[in-house]
Amino acid sequence: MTDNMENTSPLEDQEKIGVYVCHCGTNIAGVVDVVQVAEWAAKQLKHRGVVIAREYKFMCSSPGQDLIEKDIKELGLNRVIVAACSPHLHEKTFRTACANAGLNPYLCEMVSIREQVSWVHTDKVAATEKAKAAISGGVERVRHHVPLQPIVVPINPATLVVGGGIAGIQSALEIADAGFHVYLVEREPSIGGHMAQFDKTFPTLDCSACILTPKMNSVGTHPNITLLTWSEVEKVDGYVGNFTVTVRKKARKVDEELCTGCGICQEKCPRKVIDYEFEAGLGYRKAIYTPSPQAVPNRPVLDVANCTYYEKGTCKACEIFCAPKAIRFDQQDQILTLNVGNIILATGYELFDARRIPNYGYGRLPNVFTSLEIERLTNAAGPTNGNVVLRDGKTAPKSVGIIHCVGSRDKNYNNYCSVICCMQSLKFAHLVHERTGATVYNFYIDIRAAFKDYDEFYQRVLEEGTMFVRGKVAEVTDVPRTENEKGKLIIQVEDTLVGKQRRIPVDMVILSAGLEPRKDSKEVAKTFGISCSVNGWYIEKHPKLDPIATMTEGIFIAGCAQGPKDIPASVAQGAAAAARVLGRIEQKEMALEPVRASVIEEKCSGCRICNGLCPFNAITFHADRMVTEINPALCQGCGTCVAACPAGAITGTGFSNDQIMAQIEGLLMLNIEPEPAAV
Amino acid sequence: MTETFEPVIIGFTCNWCSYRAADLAGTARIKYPPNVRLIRLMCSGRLDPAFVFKALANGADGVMITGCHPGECHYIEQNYKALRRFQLMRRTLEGFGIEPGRLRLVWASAAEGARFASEVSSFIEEVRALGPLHWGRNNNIPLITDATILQNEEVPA
Amino acid sequence: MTDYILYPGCSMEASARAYYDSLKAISKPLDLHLKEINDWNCCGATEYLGISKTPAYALIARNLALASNEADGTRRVVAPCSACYLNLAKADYYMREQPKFGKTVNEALAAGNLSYTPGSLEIRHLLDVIVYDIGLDVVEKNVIQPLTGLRVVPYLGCMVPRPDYDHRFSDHDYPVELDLLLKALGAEVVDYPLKTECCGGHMPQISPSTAFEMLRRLVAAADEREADVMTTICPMCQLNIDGYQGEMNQYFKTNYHMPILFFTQLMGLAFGIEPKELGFGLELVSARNVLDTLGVKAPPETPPAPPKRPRKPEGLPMPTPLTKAEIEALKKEVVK
Amino acid sequence: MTDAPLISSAPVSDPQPIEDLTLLKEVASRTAGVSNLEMCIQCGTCGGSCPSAGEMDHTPRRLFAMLRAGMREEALKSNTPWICVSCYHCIVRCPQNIHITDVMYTLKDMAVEAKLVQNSTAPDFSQTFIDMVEEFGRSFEMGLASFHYMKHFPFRLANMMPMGMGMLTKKRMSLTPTRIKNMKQLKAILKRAKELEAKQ
Repeated sequence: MTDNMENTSPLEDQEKIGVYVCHCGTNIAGVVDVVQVAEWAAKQLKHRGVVIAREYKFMCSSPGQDLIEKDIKELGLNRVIVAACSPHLHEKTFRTACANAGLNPYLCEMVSIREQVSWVHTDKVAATEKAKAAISGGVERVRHHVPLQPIVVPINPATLVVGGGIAGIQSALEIADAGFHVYLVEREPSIGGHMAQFDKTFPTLDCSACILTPKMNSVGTHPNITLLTWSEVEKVDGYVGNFTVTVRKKARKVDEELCTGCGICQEKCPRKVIDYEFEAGLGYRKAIYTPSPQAVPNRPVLDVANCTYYEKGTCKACEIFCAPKAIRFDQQDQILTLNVGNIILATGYELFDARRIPNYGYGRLPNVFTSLEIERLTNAAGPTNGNVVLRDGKTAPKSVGIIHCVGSRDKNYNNYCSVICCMQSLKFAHLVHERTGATVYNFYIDIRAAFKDYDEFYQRVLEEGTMFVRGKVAEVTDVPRTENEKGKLIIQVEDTLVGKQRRIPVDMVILSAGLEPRKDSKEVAKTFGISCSVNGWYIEKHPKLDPIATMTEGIFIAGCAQGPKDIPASVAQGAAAAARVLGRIEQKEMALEPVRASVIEEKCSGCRICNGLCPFNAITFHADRMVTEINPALCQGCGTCVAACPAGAITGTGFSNDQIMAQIEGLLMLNIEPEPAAV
Repeated sequence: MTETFEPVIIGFTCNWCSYRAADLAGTARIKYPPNVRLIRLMCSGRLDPAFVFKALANGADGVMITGCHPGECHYIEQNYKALRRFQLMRRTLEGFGIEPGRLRLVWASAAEGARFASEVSSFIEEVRALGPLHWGRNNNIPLITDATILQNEEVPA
Repeated sequence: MTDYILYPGCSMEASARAYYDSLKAISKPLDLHLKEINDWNCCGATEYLGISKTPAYALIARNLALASNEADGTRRVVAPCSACYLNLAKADYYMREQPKFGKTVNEALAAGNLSYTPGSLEIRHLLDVIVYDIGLDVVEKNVIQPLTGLRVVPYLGCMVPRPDYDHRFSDHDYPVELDLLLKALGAEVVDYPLKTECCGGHMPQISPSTAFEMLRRLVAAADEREADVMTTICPMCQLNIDGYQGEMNQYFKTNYHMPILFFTQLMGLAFGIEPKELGFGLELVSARNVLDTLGVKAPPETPPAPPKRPRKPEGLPMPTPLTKAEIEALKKEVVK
Repeated sequence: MTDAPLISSAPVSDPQPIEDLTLLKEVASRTAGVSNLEMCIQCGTCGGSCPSAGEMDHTPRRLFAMLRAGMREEALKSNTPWICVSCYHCIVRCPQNIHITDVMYTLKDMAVEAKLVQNSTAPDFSQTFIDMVEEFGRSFEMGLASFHYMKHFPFRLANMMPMGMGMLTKKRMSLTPTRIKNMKQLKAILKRAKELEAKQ
């Protein structure tokens, strides 16, 4: 049994442990009797090596850190326990403090008595007891800590940006302008995302295309950007600094080098297809097409599913008329492998499918439109050249009802607020009134016009004489009850400020549909090894202090993929993500947690039980020596093999068997006399 | 016996999901009983069955294993291994004549603070109902710090 | 298997006799075996719930208890009456949702040496059973005299599609089940937006003006769509639209004549069963026109398609409506 | 010099609205299932969906606000629950999954108990219906109808005649009630149920 001691290399001299209990103002001290805890630790854990136990208002403050550093120097501490908040917040802080005092940072262990004790318990006595147990567990664990050196990995200066919406574009440009290479992967034939479909942007009403197109072009022409449109990421291997990414470049059926983007193929293609992607189903495109005249790259894509040639084997109109002979019917998908150091995910959102709310009549009542359809209707480059008309394609509406919160703030659909709908609806109110002079009604639960110049815009729309009815619309129907309702769409709603049900006849209804995560966000998250919230939005590292990084080193998120947000916020987050990546690149290398598994060869029986367990292929078996070896570069430190090894031949640094066994005993207070009244 | 029996629960959490769920429960000030004491692992796959038996043998009345939802494991698929071991351990416990109900496996993503809290509470009540496990303490296993880990013998290979 | 425990409900023996007769008549060809609960009692309709909670649910639960005692082979209970169906389903659901409440109800049942385990029975409505258990294919096979050229309004009323605790129907507002069934019978189904609007329930007894207005909306919309007949799955709806249509006409000085039949009666007709067996003639607003329409042995020319909205080529394209499968898929996504 | 009182002593219907949720919680606890009543965000989906909202003195939404404000008397006086037709539109559309229809049942119950019902037509109808059921175990439409109309709509009888006769001649309404066999059992169950209800 003694050979287990080989798992650890205890310091030559006796452990000298310092215990530091944080008040965190009243956050902890309000529930846990920190003074008592500290005294208890000093007394009861003395025989376990605790030489000093202090409590202090804010351990994370510099005076707090000074306390620890001073004790390390003066009392020669060789182990430190900090009982405070979650290690996910301040582990780094205190490890650095120890390092400053010349102690190996990995000899410092944090015990969470805030998130796991004071914030979740009310019974002060019980909470104090639990805090003691936690500290006792930490003390026993830290006794088995060994000095470790962080694993230093080089950072590949190239970066992958996934998603060519405004957030992704911003990230890509920031990094490329700084002089580093960027691969921008976009699923659609062109970059631009949703913003490219909009007409005006709130609250300034400047033209979306006018401000976006220049950015799109500089992405297309930037020497440091490799633009991969009509492409999707299939696989991500490796780790921060050194990712290997597999990308499928879907067959465009067009030779991008030869093609000049003259557009003759689209002109000549005889096949008209409803354009659900760019025109939101309101307009038509050809079987070979570029989403819009501003498309970047200005190279068409052949829609095989709708192409006459692929159906009947004849036509080839595009090929015949293509001067540079760029059409390639035999072109196949390409698989590319990219090596990058960091990844920014900006995969955006999808619009809530309004057909899911039958009582709003979308898909059944012709003159019910979605917000995206209206964006196209109001857009000068849209199917109606900016004329706001009914489904018949000519009649201008005299009265329009805009319904807020469609599919948002509703437990039957999405329980969250989609953030942009209020402002978007106000924008529509203005545009529709401006274009048609129609009477516009807004049906809202709350007007959420936060942020710079937004409420001023609300004021402006009020001035324009827009009607506001506070109430979530119950139903939109075409069944009249009175003469003046005949031939109209009737919006039935409770005007909650009047306290009466109203039926308001209008010509056109606009559904301000909410934002949803991409249908495949969960799979994408899995591909990149990050996690999604219950709703499907990517989870940031910290909701307030780090809304850009993820729990996976080297993977950052930007734009609506992280949660609904408007254009300014998306741009800001895109730029922020870029800044984070640039910081990494400038460091050239970064230190990783030295949590890795390794095999003690003389104990390995060569049973190979562990061999099949590693999803990162870090485990190899040497038939010649009949032993297994673990490649520290590939090992991610999950510890599954450690747990599986029947010979106990695999050890995991930072989470070794005896560290955890000791912590169990500590938590159960086996190390304390007299025994606690647990049982 | 005390009039109300307060069980001691050892909980193993995954650094990437359930530990953060516990953090979230804290940040959101969601209350649950103080009977559970948590240990952080990098992954539920790290859970060595020896840990569970050790805990139960040393005075814990129940053990809770938590990890990422199937398909959401930070290490791709290691939580499935935890699932397999969990079933194995339940059977082994039964063999020892211990209610398998003293061991619970919970999937909790980093976003599920509330779920984490409610699972803890309900598990505590279940164990409370089962009553104390007179297994620990009376068999005085020496501290491992005295250089004795029994894990190698205990692990069901 | 098509064995069910039947909870008919009071009206089936009185005001909705036509429903019961026609149900019996069609269950033979559909090979539908119904075993009536012995000594069942009234479900309390919508009245008892508003008077006193526990007794109301105890009243309902007695039927559930009796049913599960008699249940041999099948645990499926079918109720043709909407109110009965909802009350049974509701009692079962709330006893499940709130175990404490379930216990209270069982304490009451114990006084009659009865008890019921929530969730142990499957509460179904007749329409649901015919469409999803027996299947439209079987229905179609039995059609001898298709209802060609008959413009029928599918009218479900409230309590079957809503709240629909166990999500048995395709939607709360626009369920497709009855439409599909009528199509299977060869009828020309009217697109009727009010198919799940309220008929007024007990309002004719409480506030006639309210009731008449609600009836008017329904009848007017049906009339406007040139329907020959309305068809319903609920005795209360039938009673209100049939029984009070005269009074409503007097109230509004209108002159509507909109017969309403139970869907089982139309099924029977299509199955070639004698109208008499199906309780024809029991309605107060005569449905003779229905028989006349079908009596005419016109050559089976394709019936005029129901008025579709003209899609003008120069107009903007419409979004395609969701298919039933899509709706189901989306429903699954919804986080309840 | 006049000694007329300076302050009028007109009674106030609800002196001080209680700011805690006593009333709301009472209603919730007396409602079958989990009512979610405290989750109301006052969006008005219920009032908008209601087919009979026109006749209501308060929309359901406003009624819930009154419950929150502790305005017991005014809330229980409201005709809203009695106008509710149990169409369940509000329940399935409510973004907060509030069991509105069942709350309405609870409010009827409480109103009767507190003797605050303004128009007795509805409660009488329910009561008559229930009396029949408690007497025979089945509803008795003929008895119910004649009794109820005599009492509340004597003048409608003329208009009703054709229907009534029709129903009778077509045997859609029987002149004699049906009675279930085991009335003893049902009565016992209901007796126990009422005791249990009283205890709550």
